[in-house]
Amino acid sequence: MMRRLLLGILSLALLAALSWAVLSLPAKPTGLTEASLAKLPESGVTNPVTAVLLNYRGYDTLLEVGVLLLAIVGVWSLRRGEWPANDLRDRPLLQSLLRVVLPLLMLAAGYLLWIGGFAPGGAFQGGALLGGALVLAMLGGRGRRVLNHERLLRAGLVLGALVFAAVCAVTMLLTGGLLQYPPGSGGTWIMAIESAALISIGLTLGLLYLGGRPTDTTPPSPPAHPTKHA
Amino acid sequence: MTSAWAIALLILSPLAAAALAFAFPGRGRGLALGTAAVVGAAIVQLTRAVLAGGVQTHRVGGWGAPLGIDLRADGLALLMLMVTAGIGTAISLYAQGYFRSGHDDEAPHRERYFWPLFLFLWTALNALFLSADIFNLYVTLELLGFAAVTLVALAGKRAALTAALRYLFVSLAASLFYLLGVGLVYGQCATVDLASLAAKAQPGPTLWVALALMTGGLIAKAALFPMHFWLPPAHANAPAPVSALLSALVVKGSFYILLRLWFEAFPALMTPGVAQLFGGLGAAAILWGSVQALLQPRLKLLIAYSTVAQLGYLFLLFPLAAAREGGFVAWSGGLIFLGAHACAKTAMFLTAGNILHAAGHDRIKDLDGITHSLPISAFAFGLAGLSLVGLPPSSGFAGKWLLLNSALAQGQWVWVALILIGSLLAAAYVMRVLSHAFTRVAEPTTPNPIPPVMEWTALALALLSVGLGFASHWVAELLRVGAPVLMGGAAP
Amino acid sequence: MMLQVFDWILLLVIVLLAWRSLNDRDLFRAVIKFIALGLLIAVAWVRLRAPDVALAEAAVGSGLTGALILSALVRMRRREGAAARTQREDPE
Amino acid sequence: MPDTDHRLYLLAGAALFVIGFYSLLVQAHLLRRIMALNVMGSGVFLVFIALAAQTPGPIPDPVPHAMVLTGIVVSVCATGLALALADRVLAATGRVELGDDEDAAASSDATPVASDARKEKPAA
Repeated sequence: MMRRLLLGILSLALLAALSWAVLSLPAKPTGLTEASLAKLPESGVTNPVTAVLLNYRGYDTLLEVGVLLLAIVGVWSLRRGEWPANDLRDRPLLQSLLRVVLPLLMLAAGYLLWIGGFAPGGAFQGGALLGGALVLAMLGGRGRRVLNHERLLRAGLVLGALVFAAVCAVTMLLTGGLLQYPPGSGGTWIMAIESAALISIGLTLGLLYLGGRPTDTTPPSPPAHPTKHA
Repeated sequence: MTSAWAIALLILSPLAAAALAFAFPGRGRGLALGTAAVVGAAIVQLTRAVLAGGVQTHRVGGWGAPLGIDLRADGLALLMLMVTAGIGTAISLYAQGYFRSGHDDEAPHRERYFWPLFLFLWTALNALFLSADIFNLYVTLELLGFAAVTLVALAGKRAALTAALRYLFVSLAASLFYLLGVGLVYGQCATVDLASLAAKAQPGPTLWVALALMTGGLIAKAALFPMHFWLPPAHANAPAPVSALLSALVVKGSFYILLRLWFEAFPALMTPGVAQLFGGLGAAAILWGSVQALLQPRLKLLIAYSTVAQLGYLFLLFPLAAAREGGFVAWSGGLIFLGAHACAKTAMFLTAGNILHAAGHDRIKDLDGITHSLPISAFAFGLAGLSLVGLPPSSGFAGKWLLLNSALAQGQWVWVALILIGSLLAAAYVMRVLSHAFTRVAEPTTPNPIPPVMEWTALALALLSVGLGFASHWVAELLRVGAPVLMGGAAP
Repeated sequence: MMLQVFDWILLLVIVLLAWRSLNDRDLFRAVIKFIALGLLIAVAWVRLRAPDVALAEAAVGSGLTGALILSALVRMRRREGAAARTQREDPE
Repeated sequence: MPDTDHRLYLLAGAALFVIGFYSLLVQAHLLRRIMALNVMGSGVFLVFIALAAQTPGPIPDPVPHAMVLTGIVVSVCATGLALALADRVLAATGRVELGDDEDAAASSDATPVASDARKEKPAA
């Protein structure tokens, strides 16, 4: 109880300091809006956020794709994955729904990737949809073939990081600068990185849900018969 | 190879190797050794460029700060890269022997995941040391933290898992403190570039709070007293090569960012009070860590507490190097000590791993006669201890000597006394181990055989820790390139 | 004016929900509130003219993180149940 | 954008950060702690985005937006990693909390799991 009180006081002090700090910020911070917009025509995309993510500060994103890969390597090193407990395999209606929804989600992921160049969207949002589709597929007991193909999964997971690193190396060769795209071709390079990243992000997010490496991920035999008689 | 290529390769090669080591399990060791070669060559090239032409800056994407991200190699960054490369190479050699000589069924699994995680750690460290952008540093910190935590958990035992999870919580919360600070700095100064911040930063409520948040987070990650509580269990229960990486390099990543923040980006906020506060925490760390080290029953815990203590010395750099008079002496002394400690600590943890595998335990009181069965390891431990205590001609001595000189020149007697007391305490806990190790026993037990490479790498690092002492002049010259203006160093 | 009132209410609910989602006694309800919190924060992103972030928050921040935590909760309950059963068999 | 008071959002961000931090310190359950870290993160992101909305110009500053996108992805990775680790801890100790006492004295070798199976009293 004493501890809680102490920590409560500490937290209130922290809150006071933070409030003081944010209220002392300039009312109109300069930011980098102007600079971002000024260079937008050279960036190869028209969505400023995508321009920051994959051009101005593309190097952050390289490391971020590394973080995603590292997370899945870490999770795989920790435990074996488990198939979702409440799977929907014995629900025919949901199954047929999934047959429609899954392709639609994948299509939507591709769409988000494509419009990311000039409107809200991009590889991360698209990858999240792809990951969601993968989660639904797992819940429906689908995608077993893919999930048991460990080599394929590993290849898909590292694709984003490797393509990104390769683009870094190629730009070094072409312009002598890391991620410095040759003039006028930014859009193409960005699309190449994003397409590879989309697959890796989608797989990573979906496989995080599995919570471990997919060895022995054959789903437990459908629980229907024993439980019905019990 | 241009210096731009060198910078690019320092980041891209370990990253690509990490991805490949995951995609092709079983190729890990080859990839790590290949990375060591590429990174080594890049560092040689970059050092030449820095010594000849001063600080090397690479503008990623060609934009330049503040819109883009700058990568920068100065003397300090190069020293850190070198230490990392040396230890990374040693671990690349040591790890396979370590994972294959253990007697548990999970060892192949551990080895398979060790390599990509280790290479990610190396990527994160190289990226961290080269970054000149405080948001980019946040990303490298996360990369570093994830890799470090997972490597600790790789040991698989209950104590290691609990320690890893606690470490993860501390690390994540600390990262968020740091990130909030970055947000406030950006709101105030409209840039996250270290170099441009120095010109724009004026003391005010926002920056004080921002810097306090970032410093708090980094202190927790660097395990400075009193935020050291997570370190001993994590470092003592990790696999030996991982313990070495964590104690030698990972905690120093956060310390490095603290140096960059206070000495380069916000020298305007570096008041004497702040400097003395850091020094005070460092002093408490030295005393508390050393006493704890004396009390530990297990060798790995002793070494881990010794890390808590030795990190304290690094923070003495704040009160001593912030002075214009003799500041650079303390700066170079502290950083040479950092290198000395990194090599010595690696040697010690590797030795402890050898003892664990050979004797099956690391209880200090049962180490009698270990010299008989592991002569090379015992010798390595002794040499590393020499450098840790700071006896000549080791690099530990060179570092402490410079720190002492600076403190004497500035008349800061408290720190003089503290450095000496800390050395005596270090001598005491090193002797505690050695006195057992060198005790002769009538019937030495036959230990499990361990691969020779495990002993020789430990010895190599111990020798490096001593031998670096002879290169301390050269290191100081290197450190002069791009040294902070605060201490009258040459501005780039 | 209307929008200012909306902001006040939105932020008040966000802060309260954040508190409840971390301190609700019932862990399941806490998780549900946590997911709802993510959705409301996505609304805040829209108010702050950050549609890119709103999309990511709804999909990742609330959706996927929520799903991860929910499935972890189910898994933990199962494990705890198993652990509790073995403990009851212990004489201690 | 005159009809949004950004200071309100900044303060709400600070509040979320502190609520998350306080809960991280006082809550013992691992899931709650993981959620607390996420709430802290949301607070930080709120500060970033509110700052971006304040800058002059036709659109909000895209740089903090991109930073927050990075942050969100890092957060979900952290959550996934933390959950996997928490599950291992639960499997090894039978507890969904981190004990305060066990590490200092813990010997790394062969402590039987059963000796640590005592559980803390459930809170009412």
